[in-house]
Order: sequence, then structure tokens, then C-alpha cells
Amino acid sequence: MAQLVSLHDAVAELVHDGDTMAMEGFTHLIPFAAAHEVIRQRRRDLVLVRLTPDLIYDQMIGMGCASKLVFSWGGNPGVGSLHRFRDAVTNGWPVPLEVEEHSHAGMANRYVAGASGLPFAVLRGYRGTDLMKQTATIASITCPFTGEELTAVPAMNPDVSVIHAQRADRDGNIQMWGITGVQKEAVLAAKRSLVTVEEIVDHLDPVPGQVILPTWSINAVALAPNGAHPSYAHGYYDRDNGFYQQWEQISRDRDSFTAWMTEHILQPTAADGGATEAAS
Amino acid sequence: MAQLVSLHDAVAELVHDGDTMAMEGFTHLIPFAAAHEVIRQRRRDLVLVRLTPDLIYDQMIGMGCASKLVFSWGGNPGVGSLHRFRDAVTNGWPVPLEVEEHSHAGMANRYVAGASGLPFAVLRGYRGTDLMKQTATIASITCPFTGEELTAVPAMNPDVSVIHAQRADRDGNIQMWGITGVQKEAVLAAKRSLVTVEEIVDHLDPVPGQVILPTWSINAVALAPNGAHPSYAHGYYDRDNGFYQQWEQISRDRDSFTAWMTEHILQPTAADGGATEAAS
Amino acid sequence: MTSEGTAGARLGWTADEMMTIAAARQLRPGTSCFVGIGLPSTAANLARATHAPDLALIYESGCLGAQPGRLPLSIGDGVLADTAVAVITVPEVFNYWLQPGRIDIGFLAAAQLDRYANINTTVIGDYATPTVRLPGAGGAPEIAASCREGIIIVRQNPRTFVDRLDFVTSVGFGTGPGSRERLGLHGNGPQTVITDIGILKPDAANCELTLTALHPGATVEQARASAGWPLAVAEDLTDTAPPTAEELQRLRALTTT
Amino acid sequence: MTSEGTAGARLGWTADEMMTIAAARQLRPGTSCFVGIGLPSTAANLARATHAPDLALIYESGCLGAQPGRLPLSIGDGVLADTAVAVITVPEVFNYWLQPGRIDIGFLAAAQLDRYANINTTVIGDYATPTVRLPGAGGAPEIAASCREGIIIVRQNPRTFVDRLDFVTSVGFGTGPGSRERLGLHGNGPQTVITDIGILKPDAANCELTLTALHPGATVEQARASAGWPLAVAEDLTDTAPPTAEELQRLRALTTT
Repeated sequence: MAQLVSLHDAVAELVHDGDTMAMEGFTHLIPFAAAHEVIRQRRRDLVLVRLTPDLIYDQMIGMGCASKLVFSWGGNPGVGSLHRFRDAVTNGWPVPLEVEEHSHAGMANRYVAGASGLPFAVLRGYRGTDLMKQTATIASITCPFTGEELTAVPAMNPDVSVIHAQRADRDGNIQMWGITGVQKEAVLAAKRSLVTVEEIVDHLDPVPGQVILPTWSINAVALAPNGAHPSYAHGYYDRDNGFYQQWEQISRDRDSFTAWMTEHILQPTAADGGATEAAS
Repeated sequence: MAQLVSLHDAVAELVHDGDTMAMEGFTHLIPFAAAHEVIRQRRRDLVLVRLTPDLIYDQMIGMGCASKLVFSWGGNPGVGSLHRFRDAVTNGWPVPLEVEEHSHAGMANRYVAGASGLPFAVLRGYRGTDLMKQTATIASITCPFTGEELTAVPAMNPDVSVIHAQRADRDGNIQMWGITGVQKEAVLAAKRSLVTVEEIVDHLDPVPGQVILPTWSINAVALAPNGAHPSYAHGYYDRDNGFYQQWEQISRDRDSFTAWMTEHILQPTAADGGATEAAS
Repeated sequence: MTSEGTAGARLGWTADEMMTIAAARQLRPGTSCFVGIGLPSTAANLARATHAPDLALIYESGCLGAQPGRLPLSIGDGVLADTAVAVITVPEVFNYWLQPGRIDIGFLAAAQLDRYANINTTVIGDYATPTVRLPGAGGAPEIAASCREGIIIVRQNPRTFVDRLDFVTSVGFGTGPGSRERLGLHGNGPQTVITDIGILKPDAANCELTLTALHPGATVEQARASAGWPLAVAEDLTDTAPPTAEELQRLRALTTT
Repeated sequence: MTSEGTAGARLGWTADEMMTIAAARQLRPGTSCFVGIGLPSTAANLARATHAPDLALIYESGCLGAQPGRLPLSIGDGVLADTAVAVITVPEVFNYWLQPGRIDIGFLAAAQLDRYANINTTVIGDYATPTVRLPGAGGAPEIAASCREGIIIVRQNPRTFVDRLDFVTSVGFGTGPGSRERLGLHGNGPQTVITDIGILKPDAANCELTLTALHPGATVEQARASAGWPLAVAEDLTDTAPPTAEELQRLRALTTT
């Protein structure tokens, strides 16, 4: 049974320095409020895992939370670069960042293997690319029936996975819909899991396209209204494309980045700190 | 784009003697009307693939359509045995039946591999059981990262897969809901596919728990109202548990079986022949 | 079953009812249970109707947390989907839920059982030329392999409790201590076997099934005579508490609707 | 882009507009197209708005048959889910839909391209100490491997058309004839490269990209000067038809909303 707790307490209990942590959400339902709480609690040496680091990891990397990034596409979608990610990789600012690089298909299948209790997954991928030279977690495997050679990737089993969903009921069952990406796999692959939600309701009325996570399959649920902003929550609010575009300017420069994070995230009265308030 | 055709024409075009054919539906949405059309068209030497042969394959086996059965559980759920299946296996009546036996997990993963364009699937299964001695399509495989030994099963790619769904739109997009079993995988794994439906509508209103198959992923759609009976169609009609219980008596004896099939299936005015009428 | 008849004559319930009730009592509140059809489904739903209303039932048809008001005839009845917390695909139930060891209890029936609680549900006689062709494996091999613990419900007589299985469909403790580890089976294996005569548990040292409790009216001699091997009996053999009025009433309500 | 400026000055459209329109024309009605974000998404939606309304767009976020009324900024915008025939998970879109070769066209952009239409979107410079860190692979390696055919859209200049890639992110024809077969890549590989200067296609014999068409205002000299290798030019070089008024109007409507 999942515990209903505040976002502050959930992060304090479930996220530890040095953890391998996945915070998933494919463009949609990105758990920004939880990431901001991790930043406020000054977690360090995290191995951050995500298909698309997006702004959420650009912020955590720039604030020095991460020592390693496992990912497959590190850009600001439709806008350009992730400058904090770039600065960490090329200049080691604020701390050096090791990268482990895959394709989306490889990352997705690593979560699938993790969720399935298997040590590896098989796919048609990577062959002929330089990723096979640079990434140690890619291997070849031979079909025992046909002799065909394919690619294997190891299971991804984070110490903790964090996702954002639209709703939970009071028993802690989770309901999300719209683009659900790899969130179910990320949660089921993890040793510990936290789900932030827009609202907690008495009854989860069925919704087309819904994905349900039973309460006994997760550890904690925390209320975090607007908790995906500037990403979006289908049926609640739209993606703040304007902010994704502004991030290009905010993040390009170290000082403007630090100033913005200090004003909006580190100070509890911050714009989307409201999510934290509501949950604590 | 899927063709909207009559059940008669769909079976005539897509199902050939000697085909490996999967007709899936896990208790729910079992494509009985299509099976009856296959029986009426006197297909022979089929390799029938299904997790649970159920009454649908008991009827086809008893009518001599099959030379081989690939399956994982061959009983009449909650009632007892499949007498035509037993008679074919133990006495070769009406024709000898070769069996290739798996577990549900193995069969499900064979379809997954087939749908995924992979030659095999990996699972934790079969180890220590006599299935590994009797079934050639089970092998061991070693994890290239951990060295752990696991089980591999080959992809299942039927020549033709047939399923029953609640609805299609006029473009041939398919919508089903309730227990959807392995139907998506069975269709995507097949070289050719036929979907029978309860009704064809102008617009597929979203339904919670729905599975959608785009028209370009299947070959043919045929109207077959009541086409899952005595199985059921969630939202349309319930499972005819009474018939499943009567089948124990009907099928126990070769003569009573043959008489029942002749009266109800071979003659076009048969009880559920209505499905065929409506579709042709 | 002769035991059924005699028990039924002597007491206010049948041996099958006692067996089902004793099995239901094994299911702890707040746990998850992967349910096979038939006797396991009846016992699991009785547990939900009595002491474990929050027992999460998982059916291989893809129904997680099904809460049927009446007994399903099959594991894919509409009532399971209508009442489930979530309905998922069959590949998902096996790959994402069963295989990783997320399910607490795997609840199985058996046609044949041996002293190490290995199960046969495939054939009686030779595989190529069987005297009786049984349904086969279904979900059982992986349920027996991957659930945290196994519970088996089976009527006890010389045809079911055999010295040697005609076919090993699902593995209990294999050939004894260390077998599960060697085979890489992550679950802890069958911890309880409930029959119409009593309750058996694997010996901590040699993994062999040992009679630990007798149902009202059953005797050690009857238990021994009903096993195809020299049946081990616990020194601290206990008596199963008889069915309560509520248990009998709930069970009969379930099975008659 | 200089080419953009000059073209824009000479004609009633920019070189980028010509490039996007020429790319859209390559998309046949009734086919399915796996769409990368940026230029491919713009061209694919232009095709839907003009000659191929039934083009099935597949986005790696899990949207099958998305029919956005406006251009999505990201591949996961809500408008894609709202208008899709089906929304599925990311593992499913790669495993069940892309990997088996169900998708007709894989439509990609590139930071660097070589003569065999291999693509780099990972780093400029050395991998360990890059001068420019690019976003990386995303879905591209498997899109390039498994779609029935590939279409690439890229601005042509000496920085993008390079003799040797700094990093091979996605494979076109590898090192030439036979490479795809040896690597077990089931798709037929990139069949068309559309740039702001013209259109290139792989030579049937040696797989090397060959200039087959020039956009209005562009010259062979310009094309050669914009390539980091001796660019092959087809004998039957054709001229790209200029944008129609409708194409320009639809494109500008898409990109300004």
C-alpha cells in the first residue's frame, strides 16, 4: 500500500545522495515539482536516468545534483540546446558529468527489462553506430533458434523512480492518461517509487487511454498541483511552450541560471513552490 | 488500409489449407463465427495456435481442420475436459493431432517476439519442468551482462491471425475493450490478419480500457454480430456459461458432436449462422 | 471423493468445504494472490468475503485486483474485468507483474503432487501416448516459479499424492534442498498444501511435505493411506478449527450463486 | 544560411521554404511516416495539409496517426495525443510498430551527413571532449534501421555535408554496398535527401548520394561548393518545380500559428 505523504517528506525518505534516480514523463507529465524538491533538499552525486533530460535535468545538473546522466536525447524540444547539460559535459560546471548514452529504443527496453525482472532486453538497434563503441552497456546476442545476431541492453533498475500523474484515490491507486511514455515501466523497474499527482479523489472514474498503477505497486503518493509545469498534465493544463523558449535565455548563462533557480526554486515562496506548499 | 468484406469472402481469401493460424481471445471475444466459417469452408491441415484451445478449437479439431495444435492450456474452463481435443490426441480421431505445448507465459512471449520483429523472446520460465524435454521450441540463453541463464522461446508469426472486436469504423480502424488478452500481439505478429466485429460505426467513441488497431495494421474487417458467442463481447452480451456446460455432453460422444456441428454449424441456417448471413 | 461422503455424513459440512475454508484462512489480508481457476478461485473469493476483504486477486486474463461479487466460471469472466482495479494484457500480467516476483501468493490446484510439492497437470501415463490427457500448464509453471510463496489445494488420495509424477508441469522443491536455487526460481516455493484431509508444509530441512494439521474427523491413518509415499507427520500435529457458521454461509452463498 | 538569404531575396520564398515543400512532396498519400521533430514534422504536416491528407504520422511519444491542426513544438504535445488514432506507450511504438518494419517512411534531420547518408546528431569534435555537444540519438538509429525507406532533410553546407562524420549516430548505407545487409538492417535505407539547394538520391550501384534535382535559383557549382566531398551529379539533373501558391500559403499558415 502506498503512503500518502507530503512531497517534502517523500523526497526526504525516498531519495538519497548517490541514488540512481529516474524521473520520467515523455514531454507530458514531467515531475518538475519533485525535481525542485530534490534540488531544495540539496541531493548530490545522483545518477540521473531519463530518455529526454529536458529542462528538468538541465536544472538539476546546473544545480550540481548529478554526477552521471544516462539518457538518449538531450535537447530543448523544438527550441535548441540544454545549456546546463552542455556546460557540464564540456566544462565540468558546476561539477563533472559522466554520460552514458543510448537510443530511445534502447532506454525504453532497459526499463522494460527492469520492470520484467529480466537482466537484459533484446532489440534491433545500435548496429553500425558509434554508440556501440562509446557505451559499455550495449552488447551483441545470438538467437538460439536462428543464429541471427541482435543487440542486448542491460535492465535499468533505478534505486528510485519518480513520475507525475493526474490523479490518485485515497488508497493510493494511480491514474494517468494522455501520453504515458515509459512511466509504468520506470516505476515497476525501480526499488522505490514516488508518484506526485494533480489531485487526490475519492474515486478514479475511468478515462479512455488511462494507465492504472495499483497502490501496492508503489511506495508513496504526494499531492503536487501544477506539479508538471512547465510540462503539462492532459486534462488539467497545457504545456508552457513559452517557458521552454524563455529557458534558452535563462539557461544560456551561468549567472542568469543561478539567479533564476535561486529566486524561483530555492526560495519556498517560489512561483511553482506552490506545489510544495499544497503537499506539505 | 483494411478491406471491409463479408466473413465468407475474408476466410476464403485469407485462410488457406496448411496455414499456421492463430484465433485469439482470452475467454473474452473468442472469434467463434470466423471459426465456424473456416469449418464450413472445409479448411484442412491447419496448425492451430492459441493459449487456450477452448471450445473454438475443440470444434475445429473435431471437424478435422487441424493437423497440429500449439497451445498452453487445453480445458473447458470451470467445466472440465475438451473431449474432441482429448480424442484427437489419444485416438487420432478424426485425424491425428500433433501437439506443441507451452506455458501461457511462453506463448504470450512468443506472440510478443513475433509482433516485435524479433526472432525470439526471453523469460523466466519452464526451468525444471518436463516441458523442456517434450517441446523443441524452448531453449536456454545466457545474459551477456550477468551470465545468468534464462529461457528463450522462438517468435510466433502465424500465416494468419483472426480476432473478434466490438467495433470498427468505416475506415477499418478497430476498437476493443474489456479483457484484450494477447489479441494485439497475435494480429501484429501475423503475415495476414482478419478482425470480425459486432458492429461497424461512423466514429469510434473512446472507451476506457480500449485497444485500438489502426486500419493500416490489418488486412480485413468482417461484420459478425454475436460473432463471439458462446464467448462474450464486453458491453454487448455475456458469456453463455450454460453452453460451455452443455458442451461437456455434446462433445463427449463423437456422434452427438458430429450431429450438433452438422445441425448448427454446417447448415447455413444454423443458430449462430446469423453472424455469417449478416456479414455476407 | 469417499472422504467427502464420510465427512459430509458425520459433520455439518463436506470435506471439500472444509478444504476450501482451510485454504481461505491461509490468505492474509493486504496481500496479493495470483489465482488459478477452480478450487483456488473459490477459496480466494471466500477469503475476500470473510477475513481478507482487501486481498488483491490477480487473474492471468489480465485482471489486477478483481473483486467479483459472484464466483467466476472462468478466469476471464466479464465480472472480473468489471470489478478490477486495472485490466492489462496477458503478456503484461506475466512479464511486468508475475515474473518480477511482485505477487505474494501463487495459489494452484494439481492433478498429481509429489512429496516435494511438484505438480503435474499435463498427462496421466506416457506423454506420447497418455491414458488421460489433462489441460496442461497454463500459467502454473511461472506462478510456481515466481510468486513469493505458493499455496496448493488438492484432494488427497493415492491417485493425486503420488510417489513419482507422470509429468513435471510446475516445480515445487524439485528434487529437494537447493533445487530452486539451482534452477534460478526466485520465489520461495510452496509453503502450504491444503487437502480434504489436512494441511501439509515442507520440512525446513529436507523440503519434504509433512502433515502438520488434520481436519475435524480425519485421521493420521487416513492421511497415510491417501499418500503414494511414506507420509511424514509432524510431532506437533494440530487440529484444524472447524468451519464457523459464517464461513459455511459465505462459502455456500458464493458457490450457489 | 546564406542560401536562404539570397534565395529569399531573388524569389518569393526562402530556401528553407523550398526545402520543406520539396520534402513534403516526397510523402505519398496512404503511407505511414515516423516523424522526427523540427523540419521533418513541418514537412510531414504540410504534406497532410496539401496532397496527402491520409498520411499516417507516427511520433515516438506514442501517437499513431496524429492529425495536429497546428505544428507541435515538441513530439509530445497534447495536440498529438488529442488527434491520434491511438496513443500507445514508448516501448510499444519502438517494439511493436517501428522495429518490425511496419512504418513506410522514416523522416529524419541531421547535423552532419556523409556521402553514404550516414547521420551524426551526437557530437562535433571528439566524443570525450566535444567542441559542440549535440542532443544525441533519440529515436533516429532505429528509425534509420527499420523504416521501409528513409528521407532526410538537412541544410546543405560544408559544415553539414562532411567527408567524414565526427560520430555515426544513425546508419544510412554505412561504408557502401552490402553494409546494411551485413549489419542486419531490414529497411531499405535513405532513398532521398532534401536540402535547401536540391534533392539527392543514392546511386543504385555504389550507394553514394548523387544530386538529382536543383531547386529554382540553385546551381551545380553552389551544390558542389556546399559539400565536403566531391559531389556526384546525375546526368539527367532535373529542376524542382517552384512552390505553388497553395503550398506556400499552407506552409506559412502552419508555421505562423
